[in-house]
Amino acid sequence: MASEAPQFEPKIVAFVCNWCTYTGADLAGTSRLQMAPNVRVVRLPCTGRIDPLFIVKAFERGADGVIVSGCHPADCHYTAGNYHARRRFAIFRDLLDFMGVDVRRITFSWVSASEGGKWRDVVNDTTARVKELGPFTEYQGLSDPWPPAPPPTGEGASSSQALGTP
Amino acid sequence: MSDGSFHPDSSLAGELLRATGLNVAVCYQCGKCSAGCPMAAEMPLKPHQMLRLAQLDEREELLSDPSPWLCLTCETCSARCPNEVDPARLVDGLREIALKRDPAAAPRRLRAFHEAFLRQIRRHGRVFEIGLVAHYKVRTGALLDDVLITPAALRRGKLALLPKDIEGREEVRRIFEACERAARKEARS
Amino acid sequence: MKVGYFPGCSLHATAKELDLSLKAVAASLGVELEEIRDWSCCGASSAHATNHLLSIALSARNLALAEAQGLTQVMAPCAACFSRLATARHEMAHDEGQAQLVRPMLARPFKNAVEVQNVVALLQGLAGEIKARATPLAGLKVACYYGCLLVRPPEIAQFDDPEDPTSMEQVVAATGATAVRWSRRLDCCGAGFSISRVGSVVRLGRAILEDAKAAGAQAVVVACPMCHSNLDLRQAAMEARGASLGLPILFLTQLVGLALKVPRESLGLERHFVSAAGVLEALAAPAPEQRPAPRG
Amino acid sequence: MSRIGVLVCHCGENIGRTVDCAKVAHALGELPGVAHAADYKYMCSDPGQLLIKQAIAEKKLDGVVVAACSPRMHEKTFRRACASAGMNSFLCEMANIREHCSWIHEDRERATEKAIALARAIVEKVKRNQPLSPIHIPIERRALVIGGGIAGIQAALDVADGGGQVVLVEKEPSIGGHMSQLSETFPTLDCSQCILTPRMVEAYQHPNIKLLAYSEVESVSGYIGNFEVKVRRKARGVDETRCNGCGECQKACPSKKIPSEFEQGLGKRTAIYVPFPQAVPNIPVIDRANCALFKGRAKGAKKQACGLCKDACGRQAVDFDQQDSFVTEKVGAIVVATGYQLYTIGKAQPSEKLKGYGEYGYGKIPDVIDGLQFERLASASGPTGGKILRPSDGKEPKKIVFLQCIGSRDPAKGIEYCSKICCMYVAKHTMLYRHKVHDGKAYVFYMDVRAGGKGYEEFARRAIEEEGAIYLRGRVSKLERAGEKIKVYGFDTLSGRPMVIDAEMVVLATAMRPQPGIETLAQKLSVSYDGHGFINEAHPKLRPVETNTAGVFVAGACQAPRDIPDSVSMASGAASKVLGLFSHEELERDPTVAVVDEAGCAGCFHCERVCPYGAVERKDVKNREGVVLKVVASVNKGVCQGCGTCQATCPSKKVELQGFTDEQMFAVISAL
Repeated sequence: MASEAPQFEPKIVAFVCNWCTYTGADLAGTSRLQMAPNVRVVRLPCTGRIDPLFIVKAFERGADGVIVSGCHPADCHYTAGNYHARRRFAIFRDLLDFMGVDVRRITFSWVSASEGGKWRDVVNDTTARVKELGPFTEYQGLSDPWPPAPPPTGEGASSSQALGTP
Repeated sequence: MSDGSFHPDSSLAGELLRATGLNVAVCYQCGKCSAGCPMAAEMPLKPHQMLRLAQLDEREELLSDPSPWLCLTCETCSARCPNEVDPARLVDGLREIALKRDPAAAPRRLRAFHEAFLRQIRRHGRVFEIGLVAHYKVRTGALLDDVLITPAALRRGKLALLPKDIEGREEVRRIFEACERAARKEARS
Repeated sequence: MKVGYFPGCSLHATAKELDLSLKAVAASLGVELEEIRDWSCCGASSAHATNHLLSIALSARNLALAEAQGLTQVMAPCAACFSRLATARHEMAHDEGQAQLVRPMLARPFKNAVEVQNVVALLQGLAGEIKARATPLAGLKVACYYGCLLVRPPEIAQFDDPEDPTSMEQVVAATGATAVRWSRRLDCCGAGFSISRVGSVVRLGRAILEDAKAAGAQAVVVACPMCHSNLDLRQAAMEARGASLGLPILFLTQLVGLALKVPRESLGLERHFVSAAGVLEALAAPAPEQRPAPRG
Repeated sequence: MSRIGVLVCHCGENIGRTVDCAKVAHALGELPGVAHAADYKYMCSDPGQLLIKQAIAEKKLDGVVVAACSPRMHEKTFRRACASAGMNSFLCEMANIREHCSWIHEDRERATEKAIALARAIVEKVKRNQPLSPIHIPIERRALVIGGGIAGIQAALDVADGGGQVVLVEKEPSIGGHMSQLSETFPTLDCSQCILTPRMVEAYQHPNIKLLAYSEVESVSGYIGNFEVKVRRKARGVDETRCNGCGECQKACPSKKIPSEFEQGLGKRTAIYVPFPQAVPNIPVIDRANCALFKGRAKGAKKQACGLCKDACGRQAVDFDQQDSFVTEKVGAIVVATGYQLYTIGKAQPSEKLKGYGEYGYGKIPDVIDGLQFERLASASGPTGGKILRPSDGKEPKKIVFLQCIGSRDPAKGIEYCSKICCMYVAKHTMLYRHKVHDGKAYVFYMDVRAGGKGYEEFARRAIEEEGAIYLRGRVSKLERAGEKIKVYGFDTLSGRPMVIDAEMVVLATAMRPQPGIETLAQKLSVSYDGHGFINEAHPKLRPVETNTAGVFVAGACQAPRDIPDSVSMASGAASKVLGLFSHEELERDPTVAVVDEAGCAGCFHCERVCPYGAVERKDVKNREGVVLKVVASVNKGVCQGCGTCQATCPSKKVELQGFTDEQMFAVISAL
C-alpha cells in the first residue's frame, strides 16, 4: 500500500450523492482538473442515505480521512435529504470525537453539479490536511481481514423481486 | 483611459474596497442617489458620476474634484440606494484616499474647518466653539463672516468662552497619534 | 429609571438649552441621567470625513468609559453624536479587522455591550407618562423635523421607519400639540456646512422651513442641536433672500417641558435667535376651538 | 461463489494513457468470485458490447462490472447489453475509472492502483446485487390544473382538446385571472378581454373540463399517475345549480360601497357580487365580511339583519346557510398555474424581507397608483369608462410620470430580480395615455429598457419616437405631495441633470411576486420553490415546465415573472407533458426504492418522519383471525423516489434501499 512509501499517502473515502457532487466530480474529470489521487468516491443516491456507520466502517477498514459531500442546501434532488444528513452529522461529529477520531479527518462539504473546481479543492485540501495529521491507526486490527465472506448470489436467493428480462 | 475592469490591488476601486469594505462595481448607475442628494445641485460631479469615475479608475479627475468634499453625509443616498451600494460611505472613502494622496486636497475652507475642529479635540478632548471659530477664521481669512452673530451668541450663552480640558486628554492624544500612524502605514503600502 | 448620558460638545455651548430642558424634563419624569465621566468629543463630521479610524476610536472611547461606569445604555441627545456612537458600536461589532486596531487605543477593557439611544426614543418610551401629566398644548401646530441622522442609515440608527417615521409625532401628540403633515421632515438642512459653506446651508434650510410654514406650522420641533443651531441661527439669512419665515425652532424636550409645566427658566427658550414669544403667548391665551388632528 | 465478469475499457487513449488497463484486468481477475476479466479499446462500441454478451454466455456470468467512464454516461448502454444476453440488467454496474481517475491524475502507477481499488469495490457490490425489475404504475388520465388565469385556462384547454380529462380549480369567484383586468395588450394593443373571454367560455363549456371556481386545493396525496386531491369548495352562499346569473340580487343589495378587488380598489361593488360582467361562471358570491346579514350573525344578533338578495332572487338560489364543502378528485398529473401578485406600495408588507417604499408616499398620496390600477383606468369597462382620471379629484392628469423597477432590481427593498414585463407595459401605458389625453405629457423614469421579444423593441421605440413619451434614465429618489401636484425628484443620468417634475399622477410599475400562499401549496405538492416563492422548475433550460416532483408541472408567472405569450407557451408545454404522460398505459420506473422488512420493523416510524415524499405508510400486521398484532412501516413504491434517508435513519436497520443496501455499501467500503 501507499502507506509503505517513504512519504505518507493517505487513503480517503468520499461519500457523495449521485445528483450533485458525483456529477460535479464528473465535471472535474471532463475539465481535466488534476487532483490528488488519494480519494476514492462512493456513489449514493443522496447524502440522506449516508449512515454514520459508513464513516466508522471506512476508518475501521484503513481510511485516514473521509469526505461527505452532497447538494447545496435547498438544491437537494430529493428536496430534503441533505438537510437530514446535515442534522445527522452535526450530532455525529461530536460522537466521532468521543470515539477518538480527530474531526479534522472528515470534511463535510456541498459541491453542486457545476462546481468541478470546488470538488478539486475539497479533494486537495482534505488530502493535504490528512497528510499533516498522519496515518489513522487507532482502529487498525478491529475488523476481519479482507475480503469479507462472500454473500449468497443472486441466483436462487430468496427475493421478493421477480427476475428481470429472461 | 483604463478599461474599467476590476483590479483589486492597484485600482481606485481596490483602494476603496480596502478603505470601506465596499465594492464600487455594485453600482448600476441608476442615479437615485443623485436624484435625492441635497448637494447634487452644487456638485460638479453628482454622486453616481463619482462612483462611475471610480469604476473607470479615473483617479486624477475624481480625486482632484471638489465634489467629494461637498457631501454632507446626510445618508439619503445610502438609505435609498436600491442596490445597497452605500454611496455615502464610498464618498467618505474617496475623501480619505484624496487626503492620503495630498493632504491639501480638501477645499481650503472645509479643510480649515476640519483641521480646526480636530485640533480642538486633540488639545482639549472636546470642542470649544469660540476657539474653533477663531482658529477657523484666522486660517480662512473669513474674519467678518459671522461678526454680527457672534456677540448675539455670546449674549445668549451659546458660546463657551474658556476651554476646559478633560482629564483623559493624553488618552485622546494617543488615539490621534495611533490613527495617524495607521493612516500613514496604509498610504505607504 | 437610570440612563447613561452623553451630552456632547454642543450641549455645553450652542445647545445649552437642550441640556437644560432635557435635565428639567428628565427630573420631572423621574429619569436619572448619569453623565459619562470625562467623556470626549465623538469626532463629529470632521473625524469621519478625514480619518475613518479616528472617528470610530474617538466614539469607542466614550462607549468604553460608559462600560467602565457600569452603564448598559447611553443616550446622546445630539443626533450627530448619536449617529457617531451608534456607528462605532456597529463597526466594532461587525468589522473585526478595524476593531483589532481600535481596541488597543482605548486603554481599558471594552466588551461593546452598551446600547446607544437618542432623545426621541427616550421620550417616545415615556409618551404615556407625558400624556398623563401634560397640560395639553392645545392649538399649537408644529412641524416635526427629523433631519438625517436620527433615522439614517437605518442599519446604524436602528430607529423608527427611515422613510416614514412617527416617533416624534407620537411625542408631540402626547403634549397635546398638533403635528402638521409636511414633506421635508427627512431632508438634510446642511448643518455639516454651517460654518464653512453658509450659502448651501441657507438654500437647504429655506426649502425646509418654507415647506413647514406652508403646511401651517407655527414652530418647528427638532431633536438635533446641529439642525437647531442651523435653522435657528441661519434663519435670518434664509429670510434675507426670500419671504419672511419667523418660525421658532424648538427642541422636543422644550415642547415636552412646556406641556409638563416645568419652570420656564429651566427651558432656555429665551436663548433662541428666532423668538418663541409669539408661540408662547398663543399658548397662554385660551385655547381656540379644537380641530381634529390631521395625521402626520 | 459468484461468477463476476470484469471488463476494463481503454476508452481509446483516454483511460489507457494513465491507467494500465491490462494490469487492472489482471488484478481484478485474481479476486475470488471473478470468473472473467478482460480489457478492450472501446467497451461501448458494438464489438465491445459483443464481448460482454459473449462472456455472459460462455462464462455463465451472474454479474458484470464495466470499468470505464461515468455511469451517468453509459450505464444504460451496458445494462441493455447485459439484458439482451439474458442477464438481469441490475446485476451490471460500472466503475468510473475515467472521470474519477485517468482524467484527473498523471502518475500512472498511482492511477492504476486507484482504478483497481475502484473496480474492486464495485465487484464486491455486484456480488451482492439482487436481480430487480422496473416498477409499473397505472395512470389516472385526468389532470388537475391549479389556477384559472390565462396559463391555467390554456393548459386545461390543451389537455382537454388532447383527450384528457381536466379539473380546473380557481380560488376566485371567476376564472380569467389578471389578464381579465388588462385594458390592451402589448405589443399589438389588442383588447385583452376580447381575446380572453372566448377562451374562458370555451373552458367552461368544454365537455372534458370540470371547473371548480371559488375553490382551493386543500391537500394532495399520492404520486405521479395516482394523485388524490381534496378540494375545498368555498361557500358562495349561492346555489350554482339554481342561479341563472340574472343579477337581481346585486341590484337589491344595500351594501354598495365595497372597494372592488377586480377594479383594484378604484371602483365599488356590492356585498353579493359577480367580480365583473364577463365573469365565468356568471354566478355571484356573498362577501361574508361585508354582508350586513353575516355581520349581524357574527355579532350574534337574533334578528336577521338583511335578506334583500334572497327576496330578490326568483329562483331561490341564495342560500345563507351554505357551508364550505369538499370534493376529492383522482388525477394523474397536476399543473400549477397560480400566477402572480404585485408588490404592494403600501406600508404593510407581507414579509420582513420586503421593505416597501416610504419615499414614494407609502400609498398615502392618492394619485400615486400602480400598473394594474392604471390598466383599470384605461379599460373601457373600468370604473372611469376608459378615461384616465385622478382617483383624488376625478381630473384628467396632463402630466403623468411612470416609474419603472419599483420593487424590482432592488435588493435593498427585498427583490433583486427583474420583473420582465414592466418595460413593455409602461411603454404601452404611455401610448394608451397619449391616445386618451392628447395634450398630455408622459414621462418615464427607467434604468434599462428590456424589450427582448418579437415586436417588443419596435413597440418600445414607437412609444418614444411616435407617441412622444419622454424617457429619463434614472431612478426617482422621492415623491412629495405639493398641493394638488406630486413633486417627482428624479435624475436623468444621460444628460447628467436633476429632473424635478410637477406631476399630476404617478404610476409605479411594481414588481411581480408569486401569489400569497404559494409556499403552502408548494409544500402540499412537495415541489420546491425559491427564496421569493417562485416554483422551481426541474431544470432551468432543459426541463422548464416540469418540477422536481414527477407528475407535477408548472406554467406561467408562478414560476418566474412572465408575460402573456410566455405564460401561454409554458401552459401548452406543460399540457403536452401531461398528454405525453397520459399516452402510456402505465408508468415504468427505476426500482431504486426502499423496502421494509416487516418482520423486524419495530414501528417507530422515524422513517415516516424523515421521508421527503410521504412514501412511508402505516400497515397493520394481522394474524389469521384478523387481529392486529402490530403496526409496521410500509413503503409505497410508486411514491418512493429512492433517496435512502429512511434507511440511514432506521434504528433497527429494517428498511433497505434496493441497489444500495447496507450489505452492499459496507462491502464497497471494505474493498476500497
